[in-house]
Amino acid sequence: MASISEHDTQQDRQGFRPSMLINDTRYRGLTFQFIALMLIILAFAWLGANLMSNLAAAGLDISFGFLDEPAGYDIAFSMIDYTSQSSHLRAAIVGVLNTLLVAFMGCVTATIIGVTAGVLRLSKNWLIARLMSAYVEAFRNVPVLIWILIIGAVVTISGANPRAFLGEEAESNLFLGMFAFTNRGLYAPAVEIGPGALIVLIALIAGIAGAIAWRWYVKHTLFSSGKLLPGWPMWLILLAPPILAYFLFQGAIGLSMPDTMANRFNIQGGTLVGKPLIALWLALSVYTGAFIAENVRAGILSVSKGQTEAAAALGLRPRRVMNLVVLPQALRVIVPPLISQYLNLTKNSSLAIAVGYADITATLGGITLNQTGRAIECILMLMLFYLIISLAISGVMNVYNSTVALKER
Amino acid sequence: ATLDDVQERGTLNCGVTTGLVGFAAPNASGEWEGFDVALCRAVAAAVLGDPTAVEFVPTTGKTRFTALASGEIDMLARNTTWTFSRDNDLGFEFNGINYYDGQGFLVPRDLGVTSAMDLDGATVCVQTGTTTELNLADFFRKNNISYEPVPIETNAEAQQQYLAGACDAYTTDASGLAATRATFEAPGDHVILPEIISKEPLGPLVRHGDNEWGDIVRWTLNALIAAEEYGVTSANVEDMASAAGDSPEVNRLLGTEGNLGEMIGLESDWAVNAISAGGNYGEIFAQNIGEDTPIGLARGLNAQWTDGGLLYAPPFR
Amino acid sequence: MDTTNTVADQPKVDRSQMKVSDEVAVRIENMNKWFGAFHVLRDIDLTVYKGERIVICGPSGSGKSTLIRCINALEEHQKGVIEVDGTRLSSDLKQIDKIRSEVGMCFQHFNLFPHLTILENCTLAPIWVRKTPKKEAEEDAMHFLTKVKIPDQANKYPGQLSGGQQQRVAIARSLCMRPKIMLFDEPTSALDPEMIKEVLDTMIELAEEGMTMLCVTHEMGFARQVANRVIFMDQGQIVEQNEPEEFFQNPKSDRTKLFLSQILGH
Amino acid sequence: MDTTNTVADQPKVDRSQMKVSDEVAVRIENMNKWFGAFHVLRDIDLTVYKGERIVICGPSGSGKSTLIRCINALEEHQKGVIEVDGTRLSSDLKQIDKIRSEVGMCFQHFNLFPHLTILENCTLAPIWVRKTPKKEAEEDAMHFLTKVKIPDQANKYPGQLSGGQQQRVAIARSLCMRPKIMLFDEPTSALDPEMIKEVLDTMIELAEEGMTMLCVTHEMGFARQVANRVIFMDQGQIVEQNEPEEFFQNPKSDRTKLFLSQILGH
Amino acid sequence: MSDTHAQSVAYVRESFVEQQTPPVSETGVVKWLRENLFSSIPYAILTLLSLFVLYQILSGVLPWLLGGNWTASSIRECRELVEGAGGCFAVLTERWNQLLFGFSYPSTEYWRPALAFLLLFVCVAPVLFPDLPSKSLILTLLYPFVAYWLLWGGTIVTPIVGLLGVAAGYVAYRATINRGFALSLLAGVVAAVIVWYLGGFVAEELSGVAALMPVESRDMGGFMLNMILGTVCVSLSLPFGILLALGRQSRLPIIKIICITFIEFIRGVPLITLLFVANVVLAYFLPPGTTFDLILRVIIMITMFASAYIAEVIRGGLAALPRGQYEAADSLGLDYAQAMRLIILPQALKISIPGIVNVAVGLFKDTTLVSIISMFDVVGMIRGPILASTDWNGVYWELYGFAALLFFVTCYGISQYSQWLERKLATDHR
Ligand SMILES: Nc1ncnc2c1ncn2[C@@H]1O[C@H](COP(=O)(O)OP(=O)(O)OP(=O)(O)O)[C@@H](O)[C@H]1O
Ligand SMILES: Nc1ncnc2c1ncn2[C@@H]1O[C@H](COP(=O)(O)OP(=O)(O)OP(=O)(O)O)[C@@H](O)[C@H]1O
Ligand SMILES: [Mg+2]
Ligand SMILES: [Mg+2]
Repeated sequence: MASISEHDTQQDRQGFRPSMLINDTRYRGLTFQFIALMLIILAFAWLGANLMSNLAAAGLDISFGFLDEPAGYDIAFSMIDYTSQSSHLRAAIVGVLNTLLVAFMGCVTATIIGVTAGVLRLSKNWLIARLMSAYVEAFRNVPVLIWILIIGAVVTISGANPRAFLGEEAESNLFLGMFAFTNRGLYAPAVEIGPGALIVLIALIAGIAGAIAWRWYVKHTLFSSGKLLPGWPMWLILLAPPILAYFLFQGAIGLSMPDTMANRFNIQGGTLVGKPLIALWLALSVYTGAFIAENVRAGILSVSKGQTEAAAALGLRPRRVMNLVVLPQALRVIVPPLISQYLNLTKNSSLAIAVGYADITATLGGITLNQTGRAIECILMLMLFYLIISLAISGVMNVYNSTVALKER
Repeated sequence: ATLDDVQERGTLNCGVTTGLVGFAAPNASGEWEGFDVALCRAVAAAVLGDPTAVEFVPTTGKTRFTALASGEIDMLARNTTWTFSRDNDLGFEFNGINYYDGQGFLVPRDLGVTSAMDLDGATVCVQTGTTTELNLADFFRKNNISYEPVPIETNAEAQQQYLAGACDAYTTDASGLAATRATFEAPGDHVILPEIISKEPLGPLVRHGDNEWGDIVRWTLNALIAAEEYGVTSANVEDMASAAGDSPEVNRLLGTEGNLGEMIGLESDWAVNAISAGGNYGEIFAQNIGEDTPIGLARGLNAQWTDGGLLYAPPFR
Repeated sequence: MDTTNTVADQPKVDRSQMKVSDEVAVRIENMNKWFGAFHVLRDIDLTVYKGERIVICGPSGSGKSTLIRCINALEEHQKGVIEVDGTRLSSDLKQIDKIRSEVGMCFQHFNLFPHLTILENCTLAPIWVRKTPKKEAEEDAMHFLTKVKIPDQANKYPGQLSGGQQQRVAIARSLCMRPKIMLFDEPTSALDPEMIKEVLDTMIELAEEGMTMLCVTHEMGFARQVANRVIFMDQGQIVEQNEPEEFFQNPKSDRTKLFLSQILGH
Repeated sequence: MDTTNTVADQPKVDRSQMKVSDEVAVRIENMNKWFGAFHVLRDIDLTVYKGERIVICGPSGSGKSTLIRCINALEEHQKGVIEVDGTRLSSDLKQIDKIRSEVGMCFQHFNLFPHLTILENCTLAPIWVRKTPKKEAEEDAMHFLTKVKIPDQANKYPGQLSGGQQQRVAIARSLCMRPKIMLFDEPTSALDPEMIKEVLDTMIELAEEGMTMLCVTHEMGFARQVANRVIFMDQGQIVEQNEPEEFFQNPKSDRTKLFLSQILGH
Repeated sequence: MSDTHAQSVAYVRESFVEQQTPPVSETGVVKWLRENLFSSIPYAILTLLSLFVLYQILSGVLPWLLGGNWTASSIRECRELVEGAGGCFAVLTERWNQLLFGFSYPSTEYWRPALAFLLLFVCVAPVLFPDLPSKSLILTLLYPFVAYWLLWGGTIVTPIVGLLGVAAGYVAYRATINRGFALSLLAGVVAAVIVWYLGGFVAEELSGVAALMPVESRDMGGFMLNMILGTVCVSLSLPFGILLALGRQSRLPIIKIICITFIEFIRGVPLITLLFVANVVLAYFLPPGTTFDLILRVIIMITMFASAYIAEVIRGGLAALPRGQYEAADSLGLDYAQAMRLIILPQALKISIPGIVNVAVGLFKDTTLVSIISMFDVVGMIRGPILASTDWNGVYWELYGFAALLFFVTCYGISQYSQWLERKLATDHR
């Protein structure tokens, strides 16, 4: 159908008639759009007017001044300095960081779980395939909130009480003298940076760089001289330098062990990965993992049998077929839904408060909202935050999609 | 005005908590009961003459204020602490205090803790969205000791965490602690620490700007308190209201003398209805949270001023 | 549609150039294959000599594709012997590898790798299977791409090429592995008429160079012109085989007659 | 591919029956069209008289489809005049509607509506556009379905028909709107060879009845037999037009010659 | 010809080989085990490992399940009876009605939601199974009215008036359809509204006719609430989703932008924030004095949420249709509304059904989030009244397990159906 044209020169010499507003393809669209715009503006005006009169009636106003006031509450887990005297804004930032942290960790593990389960679900091993199907179906068909609650409870009962580790005659000892898994979270040594730390760090980076270089070199020799070198030296190159450096520069990186003597309630010192974080992280990972497993499976199945056959007919071995032909193609199918699963995971992390994790919904949209009563402001900011995240993620997705899009005629 | 709305509607919309045994919770057959619920019923009885004409609207810490501000509920009777900012900044009107509370700590007995000062380094479960969180932060800051807060949404989950040992102590209003402990398998294994770290005057509240309605709620509460003081109970209120007695104060209260009811726009027997709905303050207390109930709260601060408590109803004249 | 005209217009292919040796390239003996309970290939006996150009035809579902896929071990046969260039096909991976690197295959739907450029498609197997250095593999690939007349498309992606071009790339890709035998499974049936010719031309050229070819096709013009044997299959069996002239002019079996009348007649 | 044989086998079409009147059916004057910055159609001038059968041919991408889609207002042209049966194409919806109800169109891929039965396909437009009562529309549809020789398929769904049958249904569907002009865009090119004939036959019949037809096709047999004018397009322009005999035997332009050699030659 | 091998040429088969049975090589259990469980050493290890995990899980869960108690009246009594081994499933028996219907639905009326639930299956079937005669779609059309009457009670006149309104609207629409789509749509809406308006009085007059005990929305609870929210919101979101999808495909930039903004906004925020809006701020945006039900506000928000997702699914369906369908419709002279209604949407919707079902499943699961805004759906019942009660305080696994099972059965059923449908559509796309 025709639309408004730019080149039009001679079609319309006759004058304008009102009926053309509906009958003429050039004006029809404008008419409809105008009506739609008016309706939208009216709707917003109506909502706005209601808001104003309601606020006026209740003697309230919209202001973000409360963000500067001291929050007054403590947050158990924060990645930046925070005390109850910090402002509501800072509390919100703590929440943002916590959301991002759990979302990031969740995405990483969910991917690992999902890819493993998805691949295993296609395996020829009947039992494994069935188990993986059971896992996928169980998690996909039960609400995430119930899973978060159940997994929160599981984590709570499966850890020991930290008191069991405390005192002179403790009932349990730290695992390797360093780790304790309790119902309050995982106690682990904290890293303390000593004088030689930089060197160890450099060695670590060198190891990584070396490993990458080895992979490149393997490929290069294959391409240049047709010799295929083994892959295992990569691990040697990766691990040797940092380990050597660590032992050569004793005390470069110290570990501060969890202390079981300091206090009658809790293990002190070290780092504590809190139970709420663990529970939420776990719940989101396995839940989203089930969805990712389906995506992975669909992605692999989407590569047509013809591709595998063609590769096999060329003499490629099954593993090479997987790496060179199937995976690169499957990834194009897998990645877009994978990214929207990441988005879902991030959005689902807003249920954090169900296990007591202080994410943005719990701080800004929960405690701050309660304490200040600034519902409109808080929820507006909350939505804005999630909106920004999701726009950012879908931006990344669009970029990815356009870079990997198969070239077509 | 709210009064007209309520009368026209024929029911009172009363905001309560989503479930705190003893204060407001649906029982096994689905009826709401509890200390706060009784106040709602009393107001309904006073206004509509029917204590069952109440629609209970469960609210969370988050939603209670909006529900009230937007007119979804006519009054909020949900152990809400009367604070300066709520009264002024949020634009509400507190209509008195039906329970004088304070925040306390519940700890397992075998922990050997006897004072809140001993809780340095402890993990503390706290229900989010209440003043408790703020008091807790203030208390530890003031005493310069550290703690780990575990924010929890519902009382039931807090209890689960506490019992599973995920936190060393559970803090909320002392009344709530008692109510919670009452549901434990072995309540004796847990102690409520002596420190009360805050003042928590709990009371009903209504929207700013409708003083007539506010007065009705305020004076219904006062009527219940006064009734206890004057010995009017649900058992004898009918008798006493049938004819004017010797106490002019009681007569005015029960409408056999004067026109107090008219002054607040209600029938003259408004207080009679309110009292017969669930009894006077003492009866309500005893029935829902008193020492003979599983909650087992002593009157303490909530005794009549004549008994050394803080309850002091202004005169009915 | 009749395509005899198509080829007739061309300068005659010089058949004398295409020599057939006495060495056996493929030997199939009493081969049987089942899909589940379905007996697809029944008692197949077939010997292909080096340099032969064999066209296989037959109604749909008669097992033509399955037969040539068995030769390449893309399908497993359950009974009988398949020997390619002296190597007997068994479940031994090494032997399968050996056979696959000697047998090239072109599919109906080309099956180019859409994520790789034309050049990469052609060099992938030489590099990873033959371990040819990349440079060499690329030169080689360009050689064969030139041969199929699309050297200038080397850096495009398959999706950017027409069907005929894609099929020619597929042929070049197989040739890069220097196969001794080429299998074609209806290489032109997914193509538009204009493109059929360019692919057939490429195949004719290949035949002229003496490549041993087994080709499932319904292009009877091609069969007449290039094949030295036409095999007719029906219901999993080889029903008739003969030189093309004889096959087309004097089909012996009734089924063959019926089939030929259908395919040439309309 | 050459299909002269196909039609040659038929009894000769009686051309004398097909009369061309003096009335103008379609008038295109100095028409230009751009896709973005790409100039697809350049200064097209074409007058079609009632009863004419015009075949348009030309290399792929030369703008044949675009030209006939412009006539039907499926594409908008940016310059020049298109007049169908006296109605000038403008952006006025009423006029577009009028023209579309007078012009029938058949596509390469039939574009039948797969969720409707054959009969429903045919009655849809008469009922909703022409507001014909359903009963009448169905009788009408059966009439045309009989004409294209598939009345017995009326209650099947398009997916259950062969390609040739589908294309004939598509023709019948257009006819149900009693168009004055029929446009065909490569009606046979998506069909298997066996089915081309049945569709061409239908079209020939239509031509014999005096329908004005514009047909993009590469079926040169059809062009020779039916068309009274053949138009050759290249790069968005009409390069040559002539009577079929002349056009095929004495092409004037070099491009035409080249094209004809390609299309008839292989 | 010299270049052929005489001996190999000119072969004609005389006797044809019949179908033979496959060689009886290795069939049976041993072969199955070897192929499916122990085909290689890593696989064998994996098999053993998963057997071990399976054993661990079963040995933990089975005694708990089998040794459970179903009759005790409180957790204390139950704990004594099971002695630590089994689960306290007694909570399910005792609170069964509350879990399913919430705590304030009148207990004498439980048959109503149960019946509505059963009818749901009967009446949705015509939509779900394309093979059923299309006449049975009438059942589906009637269902909302019947279900409304059953669940909310009141006089039957109300739903009948509703139905009459729809019927009147349809008649008016059909009668004027020749005047153009927009006009006839308007006529339909006007007719429906008139009937509803007049019917309102009638319904008030006849409020006693065939009246069921009226039940307030806020008394809906338990799993019933999840079902209500799920079905109502999905059905409502379909038309909105279609409009949004069409809007998003539109060539009119402003309409397109409006639709994209709406869709992307809704999809960008978690449902829980929308529920907060329903619960906490929506009231500020409505005219002073309108207090509408929380459940209604929640339905509005969830419907908005679902429409955005359904719009995306339908957009996929629209995009999957070949352009030829649009062009064929255009060239036959159908206008936009006709082309959409008669040609495009029927096909696009059919393609989209599996996607829509997926959205529906997701949405149904998400209805549990209403528990966070103090509504007593099944999770809300558990987290609120049941766990808070003195009797059952501390029974987590049994309750959450039960809720999980409820959802699993429903959602798994639906998703199996959608897979079945997907396969069916894949094979018989005619
Ligand atoms: N993987 C498979 N599993 C089961 N049956 C199969 C499989 N592949 C093919 N078949 C069946 O085997 C028979 C022969 O198939 P094949 O593809 O070899 O036929 P064809 O002669 O190549 O036919 P066409 O000309 O259609 O390609 C057919 O009936 C087919 O349905
Ligand atoms: N919608 C479109 N947008 C942009 N370019 C287009 C569009 N449709 C067609 N074109 C271009 O316009 C030119 C003419 O296309 P058209 O389809 O008319 O060619 P044709 O002569 O019908 O070719 P064919 O024989 O392949 O059908 C081509 O270069 C094509 O790429
Ligand atoms: Mg085949
Ligand atoms: Mg074209």
